[in-house]
Amino acid sequence: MNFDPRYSGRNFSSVGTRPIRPDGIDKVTGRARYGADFNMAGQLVGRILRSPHAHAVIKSIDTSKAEKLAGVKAVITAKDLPDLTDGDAAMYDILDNSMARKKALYDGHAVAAVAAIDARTARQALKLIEVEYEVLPHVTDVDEAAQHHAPLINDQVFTEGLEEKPAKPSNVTKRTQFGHGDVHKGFAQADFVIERSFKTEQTHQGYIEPHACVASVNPDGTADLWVCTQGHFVYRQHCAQLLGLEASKLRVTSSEIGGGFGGKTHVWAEPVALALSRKAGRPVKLVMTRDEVFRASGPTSATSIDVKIGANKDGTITAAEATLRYSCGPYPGSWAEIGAMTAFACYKLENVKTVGYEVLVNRPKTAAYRAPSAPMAAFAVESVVDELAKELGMDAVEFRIKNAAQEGTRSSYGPVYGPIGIGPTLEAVKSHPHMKAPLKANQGRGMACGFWFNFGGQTCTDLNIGMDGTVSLAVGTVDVGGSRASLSLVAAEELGIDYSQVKAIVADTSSLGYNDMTDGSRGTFSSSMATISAAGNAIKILRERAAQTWDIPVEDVVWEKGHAIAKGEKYGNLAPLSLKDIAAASGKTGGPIAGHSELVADGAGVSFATHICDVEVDPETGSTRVIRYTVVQDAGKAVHPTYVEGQYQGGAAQGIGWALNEEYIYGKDGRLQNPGFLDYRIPVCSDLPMIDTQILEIPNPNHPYGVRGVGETSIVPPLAAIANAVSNAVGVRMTHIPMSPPRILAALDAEREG
Amino acid sequence: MRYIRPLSIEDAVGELAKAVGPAAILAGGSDLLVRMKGGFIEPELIVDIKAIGGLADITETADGFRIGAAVPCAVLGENKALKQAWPGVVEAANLIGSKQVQGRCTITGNLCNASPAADSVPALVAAGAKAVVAGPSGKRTIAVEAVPTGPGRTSLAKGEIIEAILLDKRPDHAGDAYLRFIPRTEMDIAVVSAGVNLTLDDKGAIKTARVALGAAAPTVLLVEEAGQVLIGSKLDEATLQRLAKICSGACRPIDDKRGTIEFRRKVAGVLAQRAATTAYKRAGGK
Amino acid sequence: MAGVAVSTTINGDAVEYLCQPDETLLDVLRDRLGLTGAKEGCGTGDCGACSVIVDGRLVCSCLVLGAEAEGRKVETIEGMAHGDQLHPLQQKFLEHAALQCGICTPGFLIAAKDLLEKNPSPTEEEIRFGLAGNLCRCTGYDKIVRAVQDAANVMKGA
Amino acid sequence: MVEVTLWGSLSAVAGGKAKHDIEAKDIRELFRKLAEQYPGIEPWIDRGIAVAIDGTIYRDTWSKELPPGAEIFLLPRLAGG
Repeated sequence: MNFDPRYSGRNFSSVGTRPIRPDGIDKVTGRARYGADFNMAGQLVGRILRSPHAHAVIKSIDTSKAEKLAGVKAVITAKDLPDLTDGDAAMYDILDNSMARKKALYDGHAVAAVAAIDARTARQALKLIEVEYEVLPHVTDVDEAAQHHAPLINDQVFTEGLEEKPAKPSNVTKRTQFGHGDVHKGFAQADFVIERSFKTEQTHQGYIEPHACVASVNPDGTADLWVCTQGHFVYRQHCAQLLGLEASKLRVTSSEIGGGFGGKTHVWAEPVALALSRKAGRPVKLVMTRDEVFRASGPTSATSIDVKIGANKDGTITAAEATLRYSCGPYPGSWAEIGAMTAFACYKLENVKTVGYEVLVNRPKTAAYRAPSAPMAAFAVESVVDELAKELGMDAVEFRIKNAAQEGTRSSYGPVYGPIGIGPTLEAVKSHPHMKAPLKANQGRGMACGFWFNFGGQTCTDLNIGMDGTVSLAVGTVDVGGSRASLSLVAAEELGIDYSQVKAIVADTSSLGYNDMTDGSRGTFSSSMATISAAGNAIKILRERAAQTWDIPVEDVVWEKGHAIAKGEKYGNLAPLSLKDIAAASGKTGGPIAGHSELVADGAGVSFATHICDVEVDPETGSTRVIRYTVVQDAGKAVHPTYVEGQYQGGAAQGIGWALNEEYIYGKDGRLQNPGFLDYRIPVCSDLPMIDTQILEIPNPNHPYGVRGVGETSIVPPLAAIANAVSNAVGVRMTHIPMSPPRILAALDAEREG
Repeated sequence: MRYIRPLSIEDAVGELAKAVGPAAILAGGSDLLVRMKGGFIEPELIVDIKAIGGLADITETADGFRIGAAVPCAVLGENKALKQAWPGVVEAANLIGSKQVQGRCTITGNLCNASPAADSVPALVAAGAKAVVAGPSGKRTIAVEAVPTGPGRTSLAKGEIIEAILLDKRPDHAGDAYLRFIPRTEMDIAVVSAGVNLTLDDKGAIKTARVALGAAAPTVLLVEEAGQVLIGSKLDEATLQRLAKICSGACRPIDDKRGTIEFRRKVAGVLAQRAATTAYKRAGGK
Repeated sequence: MAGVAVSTTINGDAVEYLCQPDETLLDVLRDRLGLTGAKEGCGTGDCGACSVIVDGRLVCSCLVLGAEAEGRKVETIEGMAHGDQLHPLQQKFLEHAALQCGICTPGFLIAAKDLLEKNPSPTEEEIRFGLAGNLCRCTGYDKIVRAVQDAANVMKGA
Repeated sequence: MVEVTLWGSLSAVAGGKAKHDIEAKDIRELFRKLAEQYPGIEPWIDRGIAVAIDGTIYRDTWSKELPPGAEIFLLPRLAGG
């Protein structure tokens, strides 16, 4: 790979404009096809039987009655998904989560599945499956699960990362630690120390489209999977491995995706659909109900976090420490680890220490949710930072500016930062008119900062030039929020043609090389790099064809503004050849013209955001309304600014929901009480104000345009920004998210009673 | 399973009376279809009552208003006379679900679903509304609070259908109001709610008063003591305080996913005060 | 179980179908008639992704039985554009980037169309409350509200 | 020779030491030599280790050269949303 990813500070003609997205008309006319919008001939309906118990041994499953029901074509249990994971513990967990093998580990865990000629028959068949359970004690609370007397979820788990291997198994799977300096020394130097404990409840990504797929397995081992996913190549690898298929014979097509936010980075029902199809010998469509999405996909962690920060009188933080306990569901994960890495990433700290504990609970397997693990850590840290500023008598923004990380600062998770945007976002907030707007009674203003790493990863694109000079761009990252528009802009920019001449599509797994999951805000960052590279390769061919046409050396041909130009006075009479001209002649100059690229897009730029939020609290009911909201975030470079704004606004809205009302509520029986949009309360249109955005562009040195990711950071500050605003409005420090009306009213009453 | 759409109330009653398996009445379907989807009921017979003459109409009579059982709540909001006479009832009906749901749901269905948190029911109870019940042995008219007997249970016998809700004609100086508490601004089920209906004398003192609470007990709660405390007052601060205390005390709420006992008790009082204040203003009080 | 024969009008066209008594209008549209523009986000009337208009009333098609459509007029997203002429709301949703993943978009467009037909000059608050029955998880609603405001202005001028 | 810093938990399986001097020209060689010296690191490499070179995080480019004098920091390879 000869691709040079370094930032070049060039001027743009297409990048930075705001054209209409290429998939737009299909989406406003109802023609776009999502996971559940696809059908195959002879297709059956798949349905999954789920455990009603939070923790139970599966003693036996009798499927004979279901199999005899007219119209039932296949019934499967874990026996039909034999363990082919060959010691790969992470894959085994995925297998066990797809279909429980020995124990049901949470309310909603799949235990059997059927494929039948219609939904009614499939539903009836589920009722005929007899499962004998031995119900075990369960634990759903992260703090309770970490106690040594808690019911054990997996007796083979011994806490990793301790100095000595523990003698007894535990629900705590791993301890991780980050930091530098000496916090004891730092706290000793502090004039003020604030220490507090926080809890956040489990939330769900809440994408409006339930998981859906159509699976078709043929007797010769070839198979097709149509599915809504954030990573069809990863789904192919996982499904092929779990089903014993050859990866190249399993073609996975990514449908339009109706939201993911990290929740569609993981296979759930897809291996089940394939197993059903294999057994039935017919295609199977499997669509989760909303109830199943909540009970049995991958929500985020519930957490319990202790934070201690000390500062001296001049406002310099002398030490910062946090202990973070994150729930993982019933399988090991690394969620507290990410929380421990991100917690203090915004600050320049001499002495910092974070410790994370991963905790197993009888809840669904935790999956990524937009900057996973960072919002909870930021909530705890930014609440204490605000409180410390008050204690010091300093303005909350000034205090943060004084302690903000900058280029050359050693980050709290280890490496030294390059050019970063935390300082600029704080300066922008400081001078933002929102900070000076008047407030009324019971209203309060809060602000908070957030950090996310952003990722790159393996990426492959194909750029094909048609004979008419139009360009099709096939990418392998999934378009979750307008990336086909931004990548078309990149192709147009590189080739020097108009945006309207490019059409980007998401290619299936048989049409393009491997691409990593579209996660970590990597879609536009990675695929733009690959597109720039592919366009470069196509331009090389275009130049060769022009040279051939002119019969001159290719070294004398340059590519400028969509044209091949013969460079040098001796070629004065050669009129430039447009891309269209060269494409039209391509049949006689060597055939089709294309540019391919495969690369690892590494070097993603970290990103920071600072949010401002005004709330109004009804002191008689504890009801909180967000009345004004502003997002300031570093994009590196906004390729399509409108969709960048959209990411900022969407992340903020999800954070607002998380802060105020969203939570998984489990009963004493370990069953989820609110698996629906009625009682899992995501914000509705009338709950929110307009969400103002300000895009900063501090170039990432490792991307030709300076692009950083933009998708995730915006969900990190809202929890803390709202908690700080509530505190400023009514004088209570909320330490439990969500800050639902009963919690706020109870806190206000406690305050009033003194 | 059978779906029928009878044209007369007699046919509907007849079909329901002779149904062998579980039977369900379909008007707006916003509760029925959700329960069917969740597998909570599998009716053998669905009786769609929307084609029955008169059931889809609101009629103004000499005695007041007759709201057919199949009238969607959205239509209540579009009826100017009803809205003027009973603004509290109409605002309660227009709080149920979304615009989409209001295009289908009915106050009769809301009543018969027998949820303690039903939005329109406290407002109807405060308003002294009556239900016209048609059944195999003829028709009878009962107070709406006599319909729900517990969560999901009603006093209706097999074969009985509520065909209309009756609201009285309004005297001068009358006003009603309904308020509920929800965590969001829309789309939620009431955590707790209050309906207040007042009439005033010529001097602006409260002459009659009915106060009803929702989601505060297994069924809608008519708090007679709360009505009594309002009578004779001009809704001064002391009276409002007493009202809140009585309402909070009358609650027999539960802890659940939507709220706590303490929260419901406290907010029931707050909402009763606020609803009383609105009703008083609507009645012309100052 | 006896099927129900239904004659109805969908997007101006006479349509006949046979459905089961417990089948929803959404199931009929999607699975029997191939009109997959209406989406099932919840199946319980809480998300609005399946919004359609029946006899001039905005409803969730997941809360209507297929059998109930007999003799009615049903409007779906597939009938919103006139030939190649997009409805102003569709055009403004594109221009304002009022959609990201797009799964909620058909429901929002139908609900917004109903809103503007009943209230051609809504305030921001009226738009927000009028569209509260439609969940969007991507946009934070900002660009949706702006698109509806802009479309309302265009439609008033037309 | 480059100086490599391991994050807290990884140093536990590398003799309890956070800083290591290693003769390696690129990430591949670094991982190989670390694993030779501390076999306990191998499962961590299989699960994924990212390498920050002067603050830029590389997750998959094992051919990335390690410039002399650069700050090399090992981190867990993370999941995103």
